[in-house]
Amino acid sequence: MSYLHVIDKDGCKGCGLCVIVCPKKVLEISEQVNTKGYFPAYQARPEDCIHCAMCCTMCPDVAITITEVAEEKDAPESTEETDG
Amino acid sequence: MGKTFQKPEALADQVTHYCPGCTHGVIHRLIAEVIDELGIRGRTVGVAPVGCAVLMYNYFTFDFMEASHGRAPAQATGLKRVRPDLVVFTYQGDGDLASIGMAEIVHAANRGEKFTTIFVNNAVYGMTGGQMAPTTMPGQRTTTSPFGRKVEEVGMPIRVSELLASLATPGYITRQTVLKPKYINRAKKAVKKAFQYQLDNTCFSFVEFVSTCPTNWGLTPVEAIKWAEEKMLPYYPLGEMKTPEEA
Amino acid sequence: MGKVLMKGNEAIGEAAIRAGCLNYFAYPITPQSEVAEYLSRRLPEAGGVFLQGESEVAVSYMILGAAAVGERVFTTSSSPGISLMSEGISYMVGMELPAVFVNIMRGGPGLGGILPSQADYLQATKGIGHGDCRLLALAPASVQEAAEMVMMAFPLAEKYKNPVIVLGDGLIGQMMEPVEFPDHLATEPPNKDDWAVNGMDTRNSSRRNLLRSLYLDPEVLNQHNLNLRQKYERMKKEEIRFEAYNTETDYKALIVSYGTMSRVCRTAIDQLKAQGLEVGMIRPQTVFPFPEGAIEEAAEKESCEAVASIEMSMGQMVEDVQRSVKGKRPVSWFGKCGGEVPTPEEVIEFVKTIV
Amino acid sequence: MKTKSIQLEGIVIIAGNYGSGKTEISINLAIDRKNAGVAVRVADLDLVNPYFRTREARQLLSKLGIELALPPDELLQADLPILSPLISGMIRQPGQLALIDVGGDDAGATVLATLADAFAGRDYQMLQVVNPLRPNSDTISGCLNIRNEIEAAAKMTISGIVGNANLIDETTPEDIIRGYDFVKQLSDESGLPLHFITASVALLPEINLNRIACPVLAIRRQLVPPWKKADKI
Repeated sequence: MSYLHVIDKDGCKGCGLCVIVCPKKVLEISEQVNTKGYFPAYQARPEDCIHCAMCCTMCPDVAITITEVAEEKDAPESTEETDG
Repeated sequence: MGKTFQKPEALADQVTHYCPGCTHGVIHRLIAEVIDELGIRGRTVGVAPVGCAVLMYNYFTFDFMEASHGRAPAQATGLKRVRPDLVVFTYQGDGDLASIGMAEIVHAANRGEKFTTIFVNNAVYGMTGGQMAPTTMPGQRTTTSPFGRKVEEVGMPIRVSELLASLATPGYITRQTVLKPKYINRAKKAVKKAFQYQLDNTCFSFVEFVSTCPTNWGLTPVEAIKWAEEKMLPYYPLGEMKTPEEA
Repeated sequence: MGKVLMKGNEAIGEAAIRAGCLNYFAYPITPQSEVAEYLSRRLPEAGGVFLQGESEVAVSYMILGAAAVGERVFTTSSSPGISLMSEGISYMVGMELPAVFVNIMRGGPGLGGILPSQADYLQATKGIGHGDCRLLALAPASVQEAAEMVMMAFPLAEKYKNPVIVLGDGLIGQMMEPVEFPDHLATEPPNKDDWAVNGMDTRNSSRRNLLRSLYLDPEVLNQHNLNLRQKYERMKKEEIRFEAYNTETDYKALIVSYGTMSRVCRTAIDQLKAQGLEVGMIRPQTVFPFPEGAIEEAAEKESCEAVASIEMSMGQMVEDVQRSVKGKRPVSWFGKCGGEVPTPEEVIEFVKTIV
Repeated sequence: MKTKSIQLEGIVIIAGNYGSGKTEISINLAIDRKNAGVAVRVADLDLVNPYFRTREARQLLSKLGIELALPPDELLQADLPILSPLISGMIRQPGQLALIDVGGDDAGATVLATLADAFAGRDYQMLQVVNPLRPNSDTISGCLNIRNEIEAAAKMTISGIVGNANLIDETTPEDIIRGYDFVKQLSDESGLPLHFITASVALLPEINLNRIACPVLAIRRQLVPPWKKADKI
């Protein structure tokens, strides 16, 4: 089973609450602004992500989703939509 | 062990107007998840308050209406009395519920109205610009208590859950928070329980949330979480104040 | 059911039930508490909802909530209570919700007294709530008419998606008169599925409904108010009701009077006729919209020398009468507002001073 | 033909449902008995109605020499349940005839229970006024139900019936006869004596009094709206 962790870059307000709750310190705040003017969170170290969904649980903006993907090849497993 | 996580159907695909780090968004999501899980979206009516959540109806995908400041419990009473088959909840902040609407919430709870109230307590008026609320902490600075809340002048903050729990009418009264994931998971269970009591026509149900307001508190979102945990939680203890089974 | 003897307040309660309204929320206040007492027994047996709220403020929102799901609902109160309800009324106008409010007026300002008065005229017709807020206002002059107007108020409220107020004075509520209810009354409320927040399942729809009065965009709010204004203008075209009395004669004076006061004026007109002085009367049955055209026309009659607004208030309706007469005849005011209803003799004496 | 004379003495409580006509009857009965040479006292014990109470006729009654127990003048129009001490005094010393006009329904009769000490050990009669043209008292069972509610609230017993069929100005002679038959039946079924019925002075000549076995109290209406004149006494 593999999972797709996506941060909706333009839905993120960069509050940083996901960053502090991540048990694996995967997330950081980007230096690049999104279309709303916020600096969104991104997965700085996606390879450490254990898909525990702590970040999703904490995010006040439902900007982080994790979906299950078919386990064919190497599914893109990180923040394609962000600038990470 | 991985988990999936997606936006609930009851939540609209909208970016909220809330400030970064505002926990309204988390509480909204919990309500939406519970409504999805209980399969009640088609018969739920939300009553939005006056306050920061005044536009919350934009963020849900079921019937909604506004209330005027503090009157949501009276409005929900009217809705629920004439259509007991609907699932009705009010969503109110501390200025709305604990100040201007204190009479309405106390009487609705005391009548045992079969609706659910979500009470978001962040110790300050958000919408009108950071004024002192009935729940503002002693010494806390606000735009109308620039030298800090003076207890000798305006009394101690009101603990609404304890106050409502003192009513003899059976009810479900609990205080929760969403400051950290561990609290959030517990809070969701409480919200679900509250709606379940309504569905079973058991009692009035009330979930208070100790929440944050980074913008009006003048703190970063992360600092605000810390402040709420350190300053508010000792005064506003979490847990069930009352269940209908006790009565 | 033939004629029965009923107190105005009882007839109002019964009329609502017969109009198909089975939802009533109220807060006690003299001189209309009998409505609540009557309905607290009658509604449970009719399978309806009766609830005594904690205040008139709360009651106005219980009404709003019940109206929001598309159910017929009404309340009754008296002057100070209506002031408290005016907040909810404004929200209902803003949200375009139908409901019926009955004001059995007592003396004011403040607590005033408990005896009859018509001093809430301006409040009902011009200033019921904040914002551009108007209500269709029906003014009964007998127990029978009070019952009929309560019954017609529900379809009118639904037609305009706007609250309707029935403006009675204390005497209308307290006196006993024979009343007969028409056999078939309850009309089906129109389909409300395009606006009521009655749950998507109820409507079998995937589209959710939203009720609000908040419009932050000034253009949108302006348009909303223009729409409301159009409704008020339509009321003026379609809903004006009045009764003319003794206007077929060559009257020398024209009285404009409504409610209880008009009953006294009627007696005065009969007595003046016996004394050889003809006086006509226009009795507004709707005080908003106001029968200005009828009053103007009646005032223009050649024999008519003067117009008088006779009211149990200190000169409120007289402003509308002056506006209607457009300076074509002198308009004067006579009235009392302490709870004592002017007597026919006092009216006669006054009329003689203006002709 | 002359109607039979009403026989009532001591404490007489006039009770009944809202709007049954208790006050108009109290006033007219007081005058009728006074004219018959009886010393009459009247107590206004209506604490539930704001308008149309015995106190509205206070000038007329005092002019006729009828003693009144009312709240103090300055509180006559108050929306307050004022229980004058004169009333318990009147119960303790009723004289020849003391009429007590209570408010309507069980709500109006509740105040009698407060006066239990004054009533203790004293004889009284409590009459239920019935207007069959009122909702709730248009059936025998409705009247018996009202009787039970009043008795429970007052903690006292109803001892007789007064028939008061009327639609005010729209009353017809047939209404009076039908109303009489109704209260007669109520009397038969309840075992309570029918003390008298009423008819307005204007209607009396049109009524076949041979048809009526009980006394008929002629009503000269005193509680009228401001656009009407009270009947001359």
